[in-house]
Amino acid sequence: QDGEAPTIVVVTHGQANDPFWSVVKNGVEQAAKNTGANVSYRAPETFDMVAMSQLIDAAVNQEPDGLAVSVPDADALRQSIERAVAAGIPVITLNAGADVSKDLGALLHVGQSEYEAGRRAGERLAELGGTNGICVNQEVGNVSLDQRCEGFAEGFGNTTEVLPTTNDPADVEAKVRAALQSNGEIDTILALGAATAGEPSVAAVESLNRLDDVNIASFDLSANFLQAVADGKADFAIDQQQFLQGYLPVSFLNLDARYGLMPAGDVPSGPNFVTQDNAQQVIELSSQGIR
Amino acid sequence: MSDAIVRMENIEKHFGNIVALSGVSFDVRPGECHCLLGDNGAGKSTFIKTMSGVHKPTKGRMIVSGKEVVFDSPREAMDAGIATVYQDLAMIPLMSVTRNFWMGREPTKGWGPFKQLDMKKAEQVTMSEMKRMGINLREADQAVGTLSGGERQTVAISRAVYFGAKVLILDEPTSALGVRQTASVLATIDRVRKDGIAVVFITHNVRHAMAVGDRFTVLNRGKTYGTSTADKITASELQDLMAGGQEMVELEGSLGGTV
Amino acid sequence: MSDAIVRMENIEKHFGNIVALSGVSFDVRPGECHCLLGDNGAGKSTFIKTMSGVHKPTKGRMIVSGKEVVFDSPREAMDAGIATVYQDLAMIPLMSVTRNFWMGREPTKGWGPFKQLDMKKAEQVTMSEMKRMGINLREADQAVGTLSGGERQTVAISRAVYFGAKVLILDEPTSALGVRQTASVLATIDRVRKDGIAVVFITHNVRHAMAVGDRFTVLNRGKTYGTSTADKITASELQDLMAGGQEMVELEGSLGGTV
Amino acid sequence: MTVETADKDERLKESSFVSQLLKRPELGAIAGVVAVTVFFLFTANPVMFSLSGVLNFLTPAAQLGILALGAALLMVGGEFDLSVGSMVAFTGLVFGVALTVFQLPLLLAIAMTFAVAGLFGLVNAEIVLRTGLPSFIVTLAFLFILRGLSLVGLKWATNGSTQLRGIRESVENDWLAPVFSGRAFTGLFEWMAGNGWIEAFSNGKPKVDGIPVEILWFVGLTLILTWVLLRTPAGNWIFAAGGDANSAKNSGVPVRRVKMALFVLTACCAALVAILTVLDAGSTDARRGFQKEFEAIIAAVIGGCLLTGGYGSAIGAFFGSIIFGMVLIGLTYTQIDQDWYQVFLGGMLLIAVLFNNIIRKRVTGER
Amino acid sequence: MTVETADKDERLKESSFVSQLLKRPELGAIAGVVAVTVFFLFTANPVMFSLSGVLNFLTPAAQLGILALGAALLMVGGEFDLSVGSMVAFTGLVFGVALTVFQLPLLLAIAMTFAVAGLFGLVNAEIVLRTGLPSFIVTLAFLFILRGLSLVGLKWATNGSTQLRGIRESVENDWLAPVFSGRAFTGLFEWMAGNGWIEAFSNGKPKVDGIPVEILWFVGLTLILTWVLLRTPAGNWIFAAGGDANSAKNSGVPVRRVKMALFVLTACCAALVAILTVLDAGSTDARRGFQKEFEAIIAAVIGGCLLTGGYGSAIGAFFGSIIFGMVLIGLTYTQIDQDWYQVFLGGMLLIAVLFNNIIRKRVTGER
Ligand SMILES: Nc1ncnc2c1ncn2[C@@H]1O[C@H](COP(=O)(O)OP(=O)(O)OP(=O)(O)O)[C@@H](O)[C@H]1O
Ligand SMILES: Nc1ncnc2c1ncn2[C@@H]1O[C@H](COP(=O)(O)OP(=O)(O)OP(=O)(O)O)[C@@H](O)[C@H]1O
Ligand SMILES: [Mg+2]
Ligand SMILES: [Mg+2]
Repeated sequence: QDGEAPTIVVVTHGQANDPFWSVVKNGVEQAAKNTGANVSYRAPETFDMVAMSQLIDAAVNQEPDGLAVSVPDADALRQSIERAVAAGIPVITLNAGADVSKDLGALLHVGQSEYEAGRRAGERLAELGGTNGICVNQEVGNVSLDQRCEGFAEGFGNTTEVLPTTNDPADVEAKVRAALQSNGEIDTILALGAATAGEPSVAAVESLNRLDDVNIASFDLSANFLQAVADGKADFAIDQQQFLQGYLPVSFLNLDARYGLMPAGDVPSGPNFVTQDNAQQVIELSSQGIR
Repeated sequence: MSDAIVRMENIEKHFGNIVALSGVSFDVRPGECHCLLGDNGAGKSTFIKTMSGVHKPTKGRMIVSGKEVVFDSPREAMDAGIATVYQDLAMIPLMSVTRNFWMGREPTKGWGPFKQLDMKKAEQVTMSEMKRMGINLREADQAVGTLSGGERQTVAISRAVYFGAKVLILDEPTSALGVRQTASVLATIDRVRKDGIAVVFITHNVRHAMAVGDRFTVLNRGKTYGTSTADKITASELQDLMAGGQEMVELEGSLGGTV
Repeated sequence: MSDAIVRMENIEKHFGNIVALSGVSFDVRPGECHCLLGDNGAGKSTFIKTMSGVHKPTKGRMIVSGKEVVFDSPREAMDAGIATVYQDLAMIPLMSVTRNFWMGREPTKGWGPFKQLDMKKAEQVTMSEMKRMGINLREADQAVGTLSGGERQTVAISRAVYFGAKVLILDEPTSALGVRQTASVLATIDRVRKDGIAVVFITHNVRHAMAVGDRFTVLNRGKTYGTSTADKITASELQDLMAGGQEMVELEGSLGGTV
Repeated sequence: MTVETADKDERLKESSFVSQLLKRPELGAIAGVVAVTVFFLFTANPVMFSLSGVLNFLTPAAQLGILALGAALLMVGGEFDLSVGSMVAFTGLVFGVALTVFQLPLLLAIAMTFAVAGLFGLVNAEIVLRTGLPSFIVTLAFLFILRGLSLVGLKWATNGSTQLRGIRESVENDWLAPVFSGRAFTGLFEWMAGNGWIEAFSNGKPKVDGIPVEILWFVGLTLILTWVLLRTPAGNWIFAAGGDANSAKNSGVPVRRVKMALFVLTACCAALVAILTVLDAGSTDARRGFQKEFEAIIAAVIGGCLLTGGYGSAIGAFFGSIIFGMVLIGLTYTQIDQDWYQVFLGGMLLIAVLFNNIIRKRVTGER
Repeated sequence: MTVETADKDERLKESSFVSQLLKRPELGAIAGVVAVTVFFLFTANPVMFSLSGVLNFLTPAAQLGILALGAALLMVGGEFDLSVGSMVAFTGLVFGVALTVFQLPLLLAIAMTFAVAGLFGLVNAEIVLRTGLPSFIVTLAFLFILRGLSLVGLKWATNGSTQLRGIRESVENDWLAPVFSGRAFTGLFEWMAGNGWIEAFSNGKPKVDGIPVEILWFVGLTLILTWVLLRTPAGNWIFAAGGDANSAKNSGVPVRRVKMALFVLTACCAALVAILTVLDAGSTDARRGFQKEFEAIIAAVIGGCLLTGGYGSAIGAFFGSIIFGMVLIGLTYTQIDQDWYQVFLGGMLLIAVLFNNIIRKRVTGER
């Protein structure tokens, strides 16, 4: 390793205890280990754009050699990010914000559009024969989750409705069951988080004995949901390979700081669909927080 | 008598299914101390609360300075010159003496948006009024919670007097006090009366009543036993009236009649 | 005197920078009513709280039935037979009379994990004890908050007596009461004393003290003015002792000496 | 308090037996249950009140209810615990780790979970009792601390994931597992379905194959705690400690011990919920129990507990939780746009509490 | 209350001027600020205490603080408002809609936002005052209702999204905008940076190009509310209403009006925060202000407000918010892993409150 180890800060909008974001954070940490850079990962405690912009400001004050941010709300974060760019800090955007990345002055974007992923999932579920779908949202008002539902509605084409729930698996299970009981037409469930919404949805459908005629898919991965996919109870999981969203920006920024190397274009990290064929091999990695 | 400053006529007050007052008449004149006596639950507090605008009478008329009035709030009674020192004193223990003294009628200076408390005046007046009543405060921003019971009573009374009460109602000001403090409260009542203020003094201690009272009205279970003047009644007659008579005699017998 | 059931020797009690008691000695014998008098803040409540295990004395010895003791909690004092009816009564207004009566010493039936309150016994005993004291409860699960002051005092006293108090301490049981209720509390004290229980009766009403007291101890600002027996002192001497003498004379003069 | 007499007074009507009954704190909650039921009878798909529908909303109600019972007793005893939600996550982690990392048998894992919960309950209690700080603020600190520790612990236990799994597998053959997971009386239900007494799927399997064990725990705990509160000395002490800690202490009630026991109980209720839900789900994650502390307090308050302590009941918390569960799940059975869900939740809470209040005032003649 | 005398007594030491000063409720919070500062001086990157670092943690402190000021006054007045967090989201929506959908000029949009906030404040107050229900539970219902309405409203305003954007554009040239957004004294700062008096980035731009207006609002509001509380009749009434509403009413204090005004003030503080943050961010979404109600109450309590009412100060809430902001942002300047964040937050809260408590007891000789 030559020179002083660069300092890189990653600021995202996902809470540290969110299963999805904990994988991103693991990617960040792995990259830190591999590159030897000083990396710190920060996120507000709730989905809070105002707090996030303050965290970016705090990071910029420390004049890191690289900054990686997710951009779920370009308006809210614009000033902070532009301040970083103006201060000469190389910025990479990750996860959300593919459309505004260039505009904000970021070097590139690693990730996948939430809307796009939702649309692809919707299309796939429509292909499976679904006509009436629900989108199980465990964190109402989180914009990136809303975008997934919107994309789903677009791609699915037929009737869709959002089912708002809490973070509590028992509540999710009961609500999904209630939805299925009160509307027999529902034949498609898209859950927005594998552990919090996906697993209870499978349990609900199973308890109603309707595994055969209800298609279930979920965003993100969890070992138990993958097991359900492998067992044929659920159809597929949408994988953004978010480990890459943590790993790549850090290693790109490290290479930039050390050697001035930077890829020329955005890196699409997903979507990648995990189906019955490949679910089994992903389970182990998922239970370690890598996928 | 036409010189009564407050006259209550046939006041009734019901609380749901409880009849607290069933037709009480009463009046008080400037410069006299009219004692309202009665056992616990006789309705004394309820009666004076209707007088001071806390409760509205279910029935009955109220005439202040010759005009019939209906009070919608304690505020209105106060504005009509009826000041009350409640049994529970209406003081906030955590607040300073000065702030309690002026509570609800704070002095201000300045104008418009810059109108603010005139703390200097407030403290000065409080200190001097308290001194007039014989109490030397350590500091004007001492919390009321740190005062003794007698001192609190005195704050409450001097507050009422200062704000130009024409009628001063005292609800059992002496019940929680020691001898010395009781004496000082009674002396205060005496002083206030001599200033020409009408005093309504509620107690169930006959001796305290006899010490300062000009007239006495005894309440019993929401009814009045009538009014008599100081020269027409003795302490023991009053006592009998209040207690209801016969039972008391037995008890006193067994205890030597010293109650 | 060796027949004292409780003897307190040179008790001192400091609260931070406040010296509430500075060396008080006191004793009480079975079957007597020993009155503890004093103005507000004299230290009466503090003194009996050290006696009943609420406070630990800063200095001084405490001898119960001939043995020196140190109480770590009110519980221990209770177990030693010292029962106290506090000024604030130690009752929970929201709870029923029965539950208050048995609070801390609930009767149980059954065994092991199925041990439960013997509510039937509890209610029966409460009703009959209250009747013995001359109070007819409407129902045993009436909330204490709905009782009158005298009734509450009686509940507290009968509770103490029922649980086999050898020493009964009453802190100003009559201060908030009307004549009839005061009489009934004094009668209760009299009855209890005649049962051979030692009674410590705190008051600042000299007349109440004279009615039932055998001996009198006057506290003033944390010190004792000594003890005297009922035949050696008159009401007015006692009054003077409590009030501190000279100031009182003036006041009484101006008010006609009826306080 | 001014002394007001209520002798046997000619000025007072006798109170009837019915109005006696109606004075109980849980009355309002029962009225609330009725009101909510009527509302959903008119607006919701009738399937909501079928056997399977009822069990469906009772399950979350039971999980919340176990927490609400602890919260209710603690509130009667004059304290709050805002850390129960985080405690669910933390004890869930402890339980999962005991099973999967330490490979303990279920019995020991459960014992360990309760021990840890009890320990934190004691810590809460010690700080509150020692310092005299309001429990509101002390337990709020533990809300954050325990939530944070759950995350750290999970990552440590799983090498980086926030979900700990494989729990169901590790208890698969444990004799104790059926007590804490799955459904009870499955044989009975199958038999009833066979006879056509309860709904069944077209293939003859019963739509409901048993009663979820959490409901039984919930009912059992309600009965026990009601009994404790009303029929044991400890219950008397709880009311006394919450009504007036000082008076209670002076009367010989061991207030310190009572409050400690209540904090421990509340923490153990959280641990029980953790065990039940973790076994049910087969996994645990860092967000379990999020905001459950408030739901528990709401349920207890709907159930008639006073925020100021000294008054309330376990049975009230029982019905309060059921109201909460019905509102939470019930809206899904209606045609109401789901975006309105929080508006309705808040509105129904408000109506339930107002209704509760009106009924109580009517009946007790309170002013 | 038993009557305890405290005459000019030979048994009592005179209290010194210093101990008088130290009796102020905000003392503990100031001590807390010192303690937290010392902690970060040792553990955090020194950049935290540079001009830019300080402004950086003061910005969230200011946003929280404006809420905490309202919460503190309301607590002094004896009530709670748990709906402020949701109120931030809801008024943010109203403001955004006024600007982007109705295309109102900024002045009217602000007026409308405050009007709506005031209206909901009045509704809260009316329900609390009419029914006598604890404000805790009434405003908890509004926590849900307003959060739900924000979601519904956002979807309506944006045709289905939960994020409303384009707000900055719509006020771009409004004369009033600089009062509510951006930074003040920018010219001054550029000039200072040019002279090398304040830090600049390596490329010469000043690290700080002005003071964020929310900090000015925060300081201004603190001063005004401190003045109101201590120097006006209204302040006296607030203490009185919170200390003992009944006594205050009997003394002629318009308790009803005071409490209504306080609820309206709290709601308007939320509206102000909404306006400031929405203009700053240029967008609003359904989760704005999430859980801010608790942070505001914590800040007020750290600042010395009693949960029981009648005691507290605005300046205490000021320092309480600064402690909160320092902990919130400070941890990111340290090497502490983000996963531990909540543990530290809870721990520091606990320490701040304990410290606060100890100091107060020491100084006042309270037992
Ligand atoms: N707000 C109320 N609601 C219902 N009943 C009430 C109310 N206020 C007083 N009462 C009842 O009215 C009766 C008279 O009470 P009041 O307080 O006037 O008695 P009092 O003569 O002042 O007694 P004391 O000497 O104890 O102060 C009592 O039976 C009391 O319970
Ligand atoms: N816990 C305490 N901490 C500090 N000071 C106390 C405490 N308890 C009592 N005091 C003080 O000790 C002194 C004696 O109080 P105490 O309550 O014993 O008086 P008392 O004789 O019972 O008066 P009263 O007739 O008003 O009941 C008073 O100055 C009081 O302020
Ligand atoms: Mg009265
Ligand atoms: Mg005393």
